Amino acid sequence: MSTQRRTDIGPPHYERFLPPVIKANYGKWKYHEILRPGVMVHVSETGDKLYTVRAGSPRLLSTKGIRRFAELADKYCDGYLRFTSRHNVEFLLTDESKIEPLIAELKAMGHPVGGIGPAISSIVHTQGWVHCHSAATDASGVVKAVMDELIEYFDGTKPVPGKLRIALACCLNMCGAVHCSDIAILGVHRRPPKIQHENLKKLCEIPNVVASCPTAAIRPAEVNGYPSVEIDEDLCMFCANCFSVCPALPMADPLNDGISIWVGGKVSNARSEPKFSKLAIPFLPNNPPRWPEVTEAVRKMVEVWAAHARKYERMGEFIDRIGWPRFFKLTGLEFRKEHIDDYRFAALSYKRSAWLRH
Amino acid sequence: MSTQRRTDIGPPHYERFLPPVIKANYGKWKYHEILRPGVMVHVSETGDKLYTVRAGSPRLLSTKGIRRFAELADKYCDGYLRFTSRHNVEFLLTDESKIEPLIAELKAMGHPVGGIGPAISSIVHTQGWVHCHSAATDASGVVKAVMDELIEYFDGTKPVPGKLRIALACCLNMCGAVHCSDIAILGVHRRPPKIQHENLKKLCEIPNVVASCPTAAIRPAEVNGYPSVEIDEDLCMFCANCFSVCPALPMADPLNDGISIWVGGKVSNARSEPKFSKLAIPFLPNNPPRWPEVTEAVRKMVEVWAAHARKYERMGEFIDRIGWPRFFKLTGLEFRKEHIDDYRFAALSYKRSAWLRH
Amino acid sequence: MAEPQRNTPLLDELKKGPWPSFVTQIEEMADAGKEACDQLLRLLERSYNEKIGHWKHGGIVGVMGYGGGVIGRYNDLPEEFPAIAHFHTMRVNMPSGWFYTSDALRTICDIWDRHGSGLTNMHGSTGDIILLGTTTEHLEPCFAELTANDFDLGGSGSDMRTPSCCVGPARCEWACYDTLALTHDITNHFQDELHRPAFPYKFKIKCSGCPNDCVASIARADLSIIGTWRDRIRIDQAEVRNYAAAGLNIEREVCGNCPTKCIEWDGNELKIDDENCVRCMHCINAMPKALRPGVDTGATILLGAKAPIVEGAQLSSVLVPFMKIEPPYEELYDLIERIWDFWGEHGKNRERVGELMQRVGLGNFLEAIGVEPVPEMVAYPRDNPYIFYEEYFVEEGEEEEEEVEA
Amino acid sequence: MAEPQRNTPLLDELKKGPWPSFVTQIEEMADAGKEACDQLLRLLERSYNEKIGHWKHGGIVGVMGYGGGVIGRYNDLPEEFPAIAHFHTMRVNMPSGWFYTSDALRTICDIWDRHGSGLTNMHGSTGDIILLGTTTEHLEPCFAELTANDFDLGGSGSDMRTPSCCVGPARCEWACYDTLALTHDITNHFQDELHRPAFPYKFKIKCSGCPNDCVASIARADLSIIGTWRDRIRIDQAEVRNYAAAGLNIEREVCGNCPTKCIEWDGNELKIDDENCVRCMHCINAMPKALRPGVDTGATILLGAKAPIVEGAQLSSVLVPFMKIEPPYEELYDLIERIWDFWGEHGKNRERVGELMQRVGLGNFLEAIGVEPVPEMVAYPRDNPYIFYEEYFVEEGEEEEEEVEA
Ligand code: SRM
Ligand code: SRM
Ligand code: SRM
Ligand code: SRM
Ligand code: SF4
Ligand code: SF4
Ligand code: SF4
Ligand code: SF4
Ligand code: SF4
Ligand code: SF4
Ligand code: SF4
Ligand code: SF4
Repeated sequence: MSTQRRTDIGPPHYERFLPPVIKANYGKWKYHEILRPGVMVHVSETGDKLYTVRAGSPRLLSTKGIRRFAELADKYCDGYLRFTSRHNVEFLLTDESKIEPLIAELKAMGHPVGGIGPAISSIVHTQGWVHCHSAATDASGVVKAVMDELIEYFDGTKPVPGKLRIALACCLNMCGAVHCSDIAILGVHRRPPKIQHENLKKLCEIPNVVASCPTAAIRPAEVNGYPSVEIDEDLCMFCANCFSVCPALPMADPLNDGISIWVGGKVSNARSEPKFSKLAIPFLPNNPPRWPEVTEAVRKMVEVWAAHARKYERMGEFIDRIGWPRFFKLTGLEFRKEHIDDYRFAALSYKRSAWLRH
Repeated sequence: MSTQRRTDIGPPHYERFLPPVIKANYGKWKYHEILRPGVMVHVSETGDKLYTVRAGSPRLLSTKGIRRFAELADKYCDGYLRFTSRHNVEFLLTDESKIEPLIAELKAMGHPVGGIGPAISSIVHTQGWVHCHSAATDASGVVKAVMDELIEYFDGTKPVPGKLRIALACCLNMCGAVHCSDIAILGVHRRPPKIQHENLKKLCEIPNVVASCPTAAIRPAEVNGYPSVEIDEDLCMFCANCFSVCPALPMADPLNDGISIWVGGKVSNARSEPKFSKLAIPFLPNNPPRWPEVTEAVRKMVEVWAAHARKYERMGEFIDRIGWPRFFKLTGLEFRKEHIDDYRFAALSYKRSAWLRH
Repeated sequence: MAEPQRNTPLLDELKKGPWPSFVTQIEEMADAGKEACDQLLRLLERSYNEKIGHWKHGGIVGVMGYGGGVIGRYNDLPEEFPAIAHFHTMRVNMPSGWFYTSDALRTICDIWDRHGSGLTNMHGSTGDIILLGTTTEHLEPCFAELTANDFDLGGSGSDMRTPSCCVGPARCEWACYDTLALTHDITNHFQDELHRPAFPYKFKIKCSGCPNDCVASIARADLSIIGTWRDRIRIDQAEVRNYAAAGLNIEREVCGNCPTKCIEWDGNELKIDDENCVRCMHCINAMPKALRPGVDTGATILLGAKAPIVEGAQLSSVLVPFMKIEPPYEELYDLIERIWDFWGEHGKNRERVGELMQRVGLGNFLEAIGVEPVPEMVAYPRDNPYIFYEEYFVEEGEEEEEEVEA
Repeated sequence: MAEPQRNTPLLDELKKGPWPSFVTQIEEMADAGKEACDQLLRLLERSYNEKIGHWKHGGIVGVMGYGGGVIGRYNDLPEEFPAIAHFHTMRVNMPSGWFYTSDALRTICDIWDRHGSGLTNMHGSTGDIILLGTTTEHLEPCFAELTANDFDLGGSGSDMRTPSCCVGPARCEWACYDTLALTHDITNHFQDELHRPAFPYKFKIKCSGCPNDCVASIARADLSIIGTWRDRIRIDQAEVRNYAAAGLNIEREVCGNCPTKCIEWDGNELKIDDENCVRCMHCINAMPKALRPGVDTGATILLGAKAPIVEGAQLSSVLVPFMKIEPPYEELYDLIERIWDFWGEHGKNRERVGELMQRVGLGNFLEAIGVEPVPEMVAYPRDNPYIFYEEYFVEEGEEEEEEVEA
């Protein structure tokens, strides 16, 4: 063992992990075709072919689970595999005849194959109650419940018009980057922070706490003879930024935490420019272990989209075409005050034309 | 003469001024046709026809000028005429044979006939140096110079793809409502107010003055032992709101006042939603009596639009289709820091996609 | 002539050219002996030379009992230009739709020749007849003569401004409600609000008969009343075919420009999916002989447009997607009054109603004026998660009550 | 087993159903003797019952010499759940494109079985290999083993975060630059910035090979590097006809979805007006066998995306419309350093670079980092008249100098 401590070496070079077919055809791919749900082939200018089989993963993997993937890779594709930007696992084959047996084995292990092309892929998500201090809901549990509900849209049993990307974040920090997803599931706190005056004086710097609040709801105050803060609850919009800088201002609250649903965001530049997701449902309760209100709401939106959208049309493009009022009608959602923006750019979200469907 | 003072009687009832053909066909019009530049016919469900001849007016009319219109109306249409929302005058005829002689007489008097349909109509404008204390440029003079330049687009000599609406306002108050015009000519001050400390103490309430500044550039200060204000010139964006509430803060300045040009706004809901005009040229000098830099800039933009836009396409729709970079290229305009928004909704004006023409 | 010779070479330039000249208009009054006009020309020539205006802030002048309708104006060189030392304008409320008879115009001219400069704007950009330039002592007699002839002053200052409207059913086949009647009625119904400024700032109303919005109401009126229809566009298929025969490329120029692509043309029949039509007017504009708005007509009510000072320009936004517009207009007036009440109470000095709406948020604003939120009011729902949930639950046993209004 | 029996009925529900279950993954580690996993399950069950999490703010823990890469985590019931009283995560920098061999994965598993819970995320949403749950004393030895096997930590805190990229030229025919090479190079070039937080806040870089943006860089990276091309889309007309023959409605589904309507299909030949093509990718996506990006490729550089905290979410916006992306990437690194310099000097604590850009204004920001403004940077020029003209003239004789910097 070296006594010299190694640091700043960066990640291992990716070339070490590329299968020979990729090394030989790097940058020379010519086109691809989707062969069946979850399976595609990339064809090179050289004529070489690379088969990809994509399988769903819970993302939270044990080393045992990873080892199982490694074994499958050894068995079917010389040990080469990768993960996708949405946490799926991909096996990289050159031998077409191994596709079917690999799929069979994956399915047997409980890993559905799919998510390629027009389909619903895995849910990008976050830590939730498994690891984060900030969570207003769980992550993995909600994801599991929703994916169970939508499995047929992942594995190709039910066709859809285009890609549909779901993301989940367990608090407004939005680590799941839900702000540009076709459907976003977002944990929300709805009660202003409960001030732990005792802890606050030990753990937090009052000027920082005061400065952290974007709505200036927090003011310095003396409590029981000690310096602390007070909060104008009318001004709180539950961003939890104060909690991020001061642990003595917990936001989590079983009675008030829950989930909001957002729709119509996208990232790609295809056809329409990237867009933010917009509020569909301000609040649904946390109802573990299966969050039925949430799965039901998501399913309903997916169904409306699947039934009415045109080929290629992402959720947001579909809504732009039919208009928000009609989307609310089709999905049976209620439009409430909460849907009307009142933050910085709110004015631009008002309907500033006479374009209306009557 | 009555001794009872009449007040609050409101305007005379419009019915008193409607020609018989309108009274008979009020609300029954079926369609219209443009017969030639500046002339249209409206046909009623009853079969009745109403001919309209539209002529340009300087808007600033003397009673002599108005009496001349009245005489023409007597001669050709039983005394019935109206003005339009863009200050043109319209003669309302039932006898088709009188159209030509009326036009001939109008032209002889120096009133061009046109502005109907796809055409440039008169310029909605304001007071300028003729009457207002706030003006950064003249109104009527610039309008006259520009319309002289564009006359062929008014009278139909040169065809255009759609309507083009020009407006002028002599200061940021925008009485000409230039904020939604295809081309907007806007007088701008570019020097912070010069404080008249002597007058200020007499004429203005300091707290009001301080509060009037949207950028908080104005602070109370003691000057020569008297209360007055001081201005942080770096923060001034020349809105003149302080001057509106306090005459002792004049903005007008011969060296720095001038004109900015804005493009691509519209009001109608046709095809695309109403939009604001966007900055094309941050500054052109005041160069009376004919403002050649301004007329030249406007002409150039009109020419580019007339040459490249598709049928019906308003200036803003045309630019949306070809993209702003191309519009700048075609018109030879320079893109500068000033074009980049830095006010409230600036962030939404940044190009937030990879959609680029290279 | 004892007066110094008028010498206005710069202005003289503006008498040339094809567009009718305002200089000529002023000059003929000057030549006819209106001293004010002569001095105005010379003052203006000076402005053209110096590139600066010579008018000062107006003081408070007006007619008895009215708080608006007159704009006071003084020049800053009164010694040199005494005839226009005072040069106030009077805003005279025009008739709906700017219709006149030659007699009515001559009546105004007669009065103004007697009491003012003889110069006007036909019209001001709010719509008034602008009588341009008189002195304080002429205001009251001029007003008396105007009212004697059934003309009254329009608005200025922090009041309801003179409402205006498009030509509407008087000459336009697309008018979805009677813009002239409504405008006349509003103006009379709210005479007090028009003449006695008591609002936080100005309030403008403009009435357009259809979404073409020929009075630019969506850009220039605090309250924009824009005609529309709820049923189907009326189609005369034979006339559509005539347009096609006459060379109109219906596929490209009509269907291709429909924002929701809800029209189809198969070369023989035009089909409109009216459920998806957003009433933009384009197809109707393009084929006026063949298409017409439906018959179940009314208006969309929008609120908040204004010029930029000081929070930035605004377009009006939808407040009521569809309202029937019929006398006695109770629903509309009731709405207007609720808006004024809230604005009167909560608007800051010089805060337009649209700015107030933005400041308190559309949601709160609706609540305050008693209007239910509907998705038609927004282009899109909020995209940020900063929701002010207004209530929260507390555990039993916590100090607070069960459901707290935060 | 001296331990109380695990009783997790709610979590057990989540072992059912077709989607692979995270509960199963945790459980098998618990069953294999990982006490931390057992306690994690029980703690989680408690959260499911109580509807609240049980984790506290992390303290500052890490490996020697690094300021990031480890997220400290403690539970709030340490007595009851001592095995996860500490439960820190280690963020391990993944290889570009998330490619692995089975051996490499097993190496990581071996290390993590020795030093942690045996739980991971493959991957975190920034892209790291997340090793989920260990105690403070294991951090350093785990790190030593990782580096011995050529793995290093990724970012956390106010540093450059682990850059990530799409699969790019390794498997995608549309990659307009080598996303894997660039990502690897950036990561190594800026090791110090990755490991030693010295910025005002986090800084993320994501590299997508084309405008499909398969790593969501425009939404989730402060610096988004999105491949594109300057020349013409390559067309194989025979393959276009094949798509048509196979039933693709090219007119409607390809041309009809082109945002600038710059493609035409006459049933035989596909024509693209490349001057008006905005490189949206749709036509290429729809017909991958027939169409390909051009050959003069590079990338658009965009800046500023972030989640909402605290000034609202942002998408990145164009900074450099087109840049060639080739080693040694000098132009890019130089740009990045100028951005960091300005941000480092002027950014407030916890202010993302995109927020800084908004706060000072894009125009000033460009000036500060030495980039010329071009119209490609805006969706539209300003629509408000509040221009900060930076200089004004003064008369000769006035106190100030001729041309003053205001
Ligand atoms: C493997 C992966 C990249 C990676 O490095 O991991 C990838 C791979 C491909 N993407 Fe992607 N995309 C991947 C994430 C994304 C993302 C990011 C995300 O989802 O968070 C996006 C942006 C999504 C969005 O807009 O919100 C994305 C938007 C696209 C698009 C544009 C789709 C659209 O219509 O908007 C295409 C084109 C298409 O599918 O026609 C595309 C096309 C492709 C192609 C066909 C590219 C190619 O020729 O190889 C690849 C397989 C297609 C597929 O999955 O349907 N890829 N792709 C990612 C797979 C994620 C997964 O497991 O599901
Ligand atoms: C007379 C007038 C109303 C009035 O009460 O005074 C009027 C009258 C008509 N307008 Fe208008 N519009 C009038 C100001 C406007 C304005 C307001 C303005 O310019 O400030 C607009 C909004 C302009 C904008 O969007 O910035 C306006 C947008 C339209 C449109 C939509 C044009 C478009 O393509 O965007 C139409 C439809 C058309 O022309 O096809 C229209 C159509 C018409 C029709 C054809 C309606 C009809 O069937 O009678 C009338 C004559 C057509 C014409 O002038 O070309 N009118 N029209 C106004 C004449 C102004 C003038 O002297 O030029
Ligand atoms: C006469 C007129 C211009 C014209 O030549 O047509 C005019 C003239 C003045 N306007 Fe205006 N405005 C006139 C229509 C408008 C319009 C257009 C409209 O009404 O459709 C607007 C834009 C729409 C709006 O209301 O926002 C307009 C927006 C302003 C503003 C900015 C208001 C804002 O909220 O941004 C001011 C500033 C103020 O109120 O202090 C203003 C202020 C003024 C004052 C009173 C100057 C002042 O600051 O005290 C001007 C008196 C000039 C003079 O010496 O006669 N004027 N003003 C128009 C009224 C004539 C009429 O009654 O028919
Ligand atoms: C682990 C991870 C979620 C996951 O399960 O995948 C994560 C977890 C945390 N994020 Fe995150 N973020 C993670 C990706 C993201 C992303 C997505 C991305 O990078 O593409 C975002 C949105 C993009 C962005 O950066 O804006 C994100 C936006 C935030 C924010 C809000 C930042 C903002 O400017 O709005 C915070 C709050 C903060 O920094 O104080 C945050 C803070 C946190 C903290 C450190 C909680 C905190 O306030 O201290 C979380 C630690 C959880 C834990 O206990 O492990 N995390 N975070 C992701 C990192 C894994 C990895 O390295 O691969
Ligand atoms: S979204 Fe919030 S709760 Fe979830 S991992 Fe990120 S910071 Fe933690
Ligand atoms: S949660 Fe946000 S808005 Fe509420 S007090 Fe804390 S920082 Fe302020
Ligand atoms: S735009 Fe300005 S200068 Fe012109 S009339 Fe209106 S307030 Fe006066
Ligand atoms: S002009 Fe406007 S920005 Fe400048 S000092 Fe006056 S109020 Fe302030
Ligand atoms: S707004 Fe409509 S109804 Fe009124 S004149 Fe214009 S086109 Fe006709
Ligand atoms: S009115 Fe406009 S939206 Fe409606 S069918 Fe005609 S073009 Fe389409
Ligand atoms: S971003 Fe483009 S280059 Fe990269 S994987 Fe996706 S489609 Fe391929
Ligand atoms: S890439 Fe997009 S913009 Fe360019 S031609 Fe294809 S569809 Fe049109």
